[in-house]
Amino acid sequence: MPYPQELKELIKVVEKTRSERVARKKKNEEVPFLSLEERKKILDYHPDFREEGRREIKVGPSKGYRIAHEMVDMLEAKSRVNPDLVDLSQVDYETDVLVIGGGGAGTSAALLAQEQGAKVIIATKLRHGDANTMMAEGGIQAATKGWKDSPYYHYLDVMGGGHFKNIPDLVDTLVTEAPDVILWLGKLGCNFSKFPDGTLKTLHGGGTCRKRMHYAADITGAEIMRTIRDEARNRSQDIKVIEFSPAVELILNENGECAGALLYNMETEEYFIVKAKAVIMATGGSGRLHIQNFMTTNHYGATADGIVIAYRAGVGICFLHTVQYHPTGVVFPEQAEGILITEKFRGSGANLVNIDGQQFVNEREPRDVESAAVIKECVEKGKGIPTPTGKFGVWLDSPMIDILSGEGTVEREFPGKFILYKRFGIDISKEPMLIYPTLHYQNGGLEYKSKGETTLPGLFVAGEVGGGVHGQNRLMGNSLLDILVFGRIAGKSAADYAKSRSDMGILTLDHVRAYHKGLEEADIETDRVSPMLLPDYTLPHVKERQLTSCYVGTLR
Amino acid sequence: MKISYYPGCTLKTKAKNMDCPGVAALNALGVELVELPRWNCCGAVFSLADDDLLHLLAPVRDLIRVVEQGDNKLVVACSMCYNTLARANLLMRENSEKRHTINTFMEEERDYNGEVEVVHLLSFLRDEIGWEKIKESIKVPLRGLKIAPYYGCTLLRPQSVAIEPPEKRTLFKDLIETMGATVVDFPASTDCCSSYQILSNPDIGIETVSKILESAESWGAEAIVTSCPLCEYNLGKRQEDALRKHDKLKELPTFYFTQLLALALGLGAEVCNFELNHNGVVRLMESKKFLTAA
Amino acid sequence: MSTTDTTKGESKETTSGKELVSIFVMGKKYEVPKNLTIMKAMEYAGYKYIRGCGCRGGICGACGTVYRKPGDYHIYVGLACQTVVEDGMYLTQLPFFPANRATYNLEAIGSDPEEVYKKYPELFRCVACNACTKVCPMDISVMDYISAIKQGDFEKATELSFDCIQCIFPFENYGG
Amino acid sequence: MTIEISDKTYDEEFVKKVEEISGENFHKCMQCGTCSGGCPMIEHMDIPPRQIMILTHFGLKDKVISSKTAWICATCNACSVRCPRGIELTKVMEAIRQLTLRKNINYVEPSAISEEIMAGLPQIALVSCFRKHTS
Repeated sequence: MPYPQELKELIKVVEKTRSERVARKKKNEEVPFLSLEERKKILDYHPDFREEGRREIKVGPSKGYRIAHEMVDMLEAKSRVNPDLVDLSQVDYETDVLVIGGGGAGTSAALLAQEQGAKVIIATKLRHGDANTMMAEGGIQAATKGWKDSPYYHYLDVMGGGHFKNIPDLVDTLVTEAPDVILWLGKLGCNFSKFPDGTLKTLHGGGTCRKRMHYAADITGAEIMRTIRDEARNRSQDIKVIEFSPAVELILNENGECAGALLYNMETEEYFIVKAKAVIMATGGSGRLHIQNFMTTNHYGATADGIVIAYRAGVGICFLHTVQYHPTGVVFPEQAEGILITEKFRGSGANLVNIDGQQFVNEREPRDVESAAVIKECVEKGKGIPTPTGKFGVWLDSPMIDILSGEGTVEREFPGKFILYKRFGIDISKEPMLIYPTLHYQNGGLEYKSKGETTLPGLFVAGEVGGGVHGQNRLMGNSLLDILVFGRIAGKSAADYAKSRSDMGILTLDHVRAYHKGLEEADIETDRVSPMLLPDYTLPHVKERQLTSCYVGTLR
Repeated sequence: MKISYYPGCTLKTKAKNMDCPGVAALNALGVELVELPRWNCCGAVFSLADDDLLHLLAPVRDLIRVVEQGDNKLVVACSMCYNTLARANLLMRENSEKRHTINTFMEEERDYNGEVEVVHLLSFLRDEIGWEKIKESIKVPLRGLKIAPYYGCTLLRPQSVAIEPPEKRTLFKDLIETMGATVVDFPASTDCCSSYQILSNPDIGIETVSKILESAESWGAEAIVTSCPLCEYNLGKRQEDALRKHDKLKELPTFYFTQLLALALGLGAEVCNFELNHNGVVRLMESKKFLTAA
Repeated sequence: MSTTDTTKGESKETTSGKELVSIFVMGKKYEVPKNLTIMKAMEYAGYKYIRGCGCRGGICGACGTVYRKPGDYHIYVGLACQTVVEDGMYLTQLPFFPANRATYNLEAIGSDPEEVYKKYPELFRCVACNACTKVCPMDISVMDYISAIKQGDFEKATELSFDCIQCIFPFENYGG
Repeated sequence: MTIEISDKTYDEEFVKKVEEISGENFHKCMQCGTCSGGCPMIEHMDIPPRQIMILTHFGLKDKVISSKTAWICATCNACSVRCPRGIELTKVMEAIRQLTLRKNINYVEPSAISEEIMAGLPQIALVSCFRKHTS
C-alpha cells in the first residue's frame, strides 16, 4: 500500500531539508564519525546489551555461556529422533563428502570437493540455493585492486568492525583468499557490475577504509548463488543434491569421528542414513529464531539447525552472544516488513533522517553502531516516525541518490527494491523509505579453525554456521566472502580428509543418548525438540484447533 | 534522411555481411538506417494456415514498433523477413476480422491497422535514392564482373507482395548495371533454393542448389548475388556439397547485394565482412582488383 | 517446541482484528485479513509451508503463485511473499515444474548464438505471443530477452533477464 | 494409377478440414498440371501436386496424408502464382501438413538435430523449418 496521508505530510519535512543535505553531500561534508568512546556508549541501545535477553546454557561443550534465550531453547532440547529406533546398519547413501546445506557455503564446498575427486552429496532443507546467500544484496568485499588497497587494509577493517575480538587466523585467511574468490566467480560466469572497459566496479561499505565491495546490481547474492548452483548442476554426475531433506543429527563412529548424518525427508517424514568419509556443516544462520522478537531479513530456513546438531556432537560455540541487526530493514509497508534495504543505498548517498528531517548519525558507521543509533533515535529521543501499524522507523532518503547521480540511478542500481516498492505504490526514487533495524546475521557459531576443521574429526564448517571470523560484528560484504572463502577451503579439506580415511568404524548415535542424559543431569525438563527446521507462524486460534499437533513431524 | 530499419535475427549474426555493408552503403548515400528498438524475430515464414493467427503476432509486433517510433515506413533487407512482414501487414490492412482478433489478443500493445509501408531495401534504393544518384556515388565500378542476380522466391511471390512484376523484373539488373558490372540473367533466377528443406531433406536441397548453380554457370556468370541469408547459405555455404556431388560444377562465389554496393561505393572490404561468405569471394574480388582500387 | 509468541516479527499484524477478505486456496475458501501477502494469508489460514516458501523477501523464486480474480479472464502470476491478497482471489502455488536445462562447460563453449541453438532449439519456435512476459512475477521483458538471444546480443539478453529469480526452477538429474 | 472412389473412400471430415485450414477452394482445380509442371521439387515427390489436388478433392485422406509431397514442398509459391484457377496450392499443402502436426507429430525433431548442423545454420533456416515441420 502507498504511504497514507499522515506519512505523506511527514515526508514533506524530509523534502524540506533535502536540498541542503544534498549540497552538503556534494561538498563531502558528513556527520562526524563517533569516537570510540561515543560508540561504546551508544551500543547500550543495542539489543545485545540487554542482559534480560539471555541466559546461561546448562549443558554441552560450552556449558556456562550466556546467549539468547531463543538459542538456548534450541540447544536445551531433545533430538527429533529416538536413537534406539534408528537402524544404523541400513545405510541409504554412501559418499566421500556430505555437505549439509545447499546455500553458498555448501555449494562452493561441494564444487571444490568435487574438484579434488570426491563424490559429493548435498543435503538441503529446502531447494538447492534457497538460502540467505540468495538474499545478500550489497556485495562482496575483496582487495582486488592493487591501487591503495591490499588484504592488509581489509584485515584491519574486518578486525575493527569485529571490535578486535575476531580470531586472527580466520581473518587472515578470509582477506588473503578474497581476491581469488572474485577471480573464481568471474571464471564461472558471475556477472559483476563493471565499467565499460571491464574493470570491476567497487563501492564503500560501512566500516571500510577502501572501496572494495564488488557487486552485481542489488542482487549480488542471487547472482553468485545462481552461478555456483548452475556449476554444481553441470557436475551432476559427481554432485548429488537431495532436497527437502535436512540433517537432524550427525552420525559418529565408535572412535568419536564424524561418519555421516541422519537426513529427514520433510515431505514423507522418513529418515535416511548417509555414511560419509567427511561432513561439511554449512547450514547458515538463525534469524528465524526471532531473537528478542525482532523481525528478520533471513530466509525461511535460517533456524540454527547445524549449530544444534554439531553442538550435540561435541563442537563448542563462540560469539553467539552477539547478533547482528541490520540498521535498515523495511518497517512499512507491513507486507515487506523485515526485508533488508542494502547499505548500498547509504553508500550511494542516501541520508538517514529523523521525523524533523535531520541527520542524526553518519551513514557509514559499523552496523551495530548504526542500528543502536536508530533505536536510540526512536526509543530515547522520540524522534522516530510512527507507522500506521504502531511501530517506529526513521527515513532513508533514497531520492537523494537520483539528485546526486542523475535521474534513473535508483531504478538502475536498485532494480530489486525499486520493483518491490513499486508493487506497493511507492516510488523510492521520489519518496524515502521507512526503516528500522532488523535481525540480520549470526555473528557467532560453531568453533572452527582456518582449514575449516573442528574439534570433531571429520566435521568441517563453512559459512555463517561458524563463529569467529567476524568477531562481535560483521562488516557488510564480508558474509558472501566468508561463505565462499571458507566454503572452498572446507570443500578441499574435507575431500583431502576423505581421501586419507579408510576405516569408517561402526556408526553410532551414542552422542545423542549422552546429550539426552546431560539434559536430565542438568535438570532440564522439556518437551522441546530440535533442530527446529522450519519456523512456526501458526496463529493461536488455529493452534487451538490443531488437536494432534503434539507429534514431532514436519508440520507440528 | 532517416528511415526505420528491420535487420532480422540472421543479419545480426550469420549474415552480418549483409547487414553491415548495407548500413554503411546507405550511410554513404546519405540515408541513416535506424534499427527498430525492441524488434523480435518475424517468424521467417508467413503463416499459411487460415485459422492460425498466433504466428502473425511476431511480425505485427514489429510493425507496431514502427508506429511507436512515429514512423510509417519500414525498410527490410532480408528477403524472408520482408515477405513475412509485408504479408502480415497486408493481412492487417485488409482483413478486418482477423485484425480485430489480433489487436484484442495483444491488449498490451496499441492497435495496428496496417499503417506502415513495408519496403525492401532494393526497392528503396530505386525509389527513394534513384539509380542516377547511386551511379554518381560509385567510386569503384565493378567493371568486367559478370553477375547473375538470384531473386529466389520471397521477393517475387506471392504477387501481392512482389517487389516488382516477376516477368518484368529489373531491380537487380538495374542495380548491377549501376555498379558498372555485367548482368547475366539466367532461367533459374527465380527458382527456389530449397529453403528450409536443406535442414529436413538435405539431399534434395543439394540437388536443387546444383541445378541453380549449373544454370548460372552455363549462362556465363562469375558470381551470384542475392538478398536472402537462407539462399546465401544454400547456394554459398552448402555449395561445397554440390561441387562434391557434381564434377561439372565450378565454384561460383555468392554475394549479398549490399556487399557489392558497399564495395562499388568505395567503402572497402572492411565493411563487407567477406570472411562470413563461404566460397572464393575474396579471391574473385582480388582477381578483379576491386579490393585494391578503393 | 517453545510456545509461539505471535508478536514475533512476521506474524504480528495478522493478529490485529482487521477487515477480512475471502480467498480460495486451491478451491477452498478462507477468510483472511486484507493487506496480508498471500504467504502470510495462507499461514493465517493455518497452512505451514514446506515447499513454496523461501526467502520471504521476493528474491529466491520459491513461492510463485498462480491466481485468478472473479470476472477477469486473465491468469496472474505473483510471488506469494510479495503479492497482497484481494477479495475473491483464487490461488494455487506453482507446482514443481522441471524446466529443460542444458548442462555446459563454460570454459568450453563459445559466445556464438549457435551455442544457444544447440542447447535450446526451442527458442526458435517462439511466436512472440508474449505470454512469458505477462506471467513473469519480476516484470522481466522475457520476450525481449529471448529475442535478444536469437539476435546474438547476449549482453542485452543478460541485462534484460538479470532480475530473473528462476521461479520455475530448472532441476535436472537431481537425486533424492 | 488406378484408384477406387466411392462413398466409403470419401472422407468428408478430411475435405472439410483442408478447406478450413487452407481457406482455399481447391475444388476449382481443373487438373491442367501447371502446378506440377513448374514445381522445382517435383522429381523428389511421390505424388505430384496436381494429383494431390484431385486426391484431396475426392477425400482420399490416407493417400494424401501418407504422401511425402507436402513435406517436400518448400512453399516457394511457384504453383500458386501460376495456377490459372487462382488456387494457392501452398495453403493446401500447409493444411495437409497441419493435419499431421496438429496431432503433435513432428516431421523434424528439434532435439534430434545434430550440433554440427545446428552450428552452421542461419536462424531463419531453423525458424522456418520448425514452423513448417514441427507441431
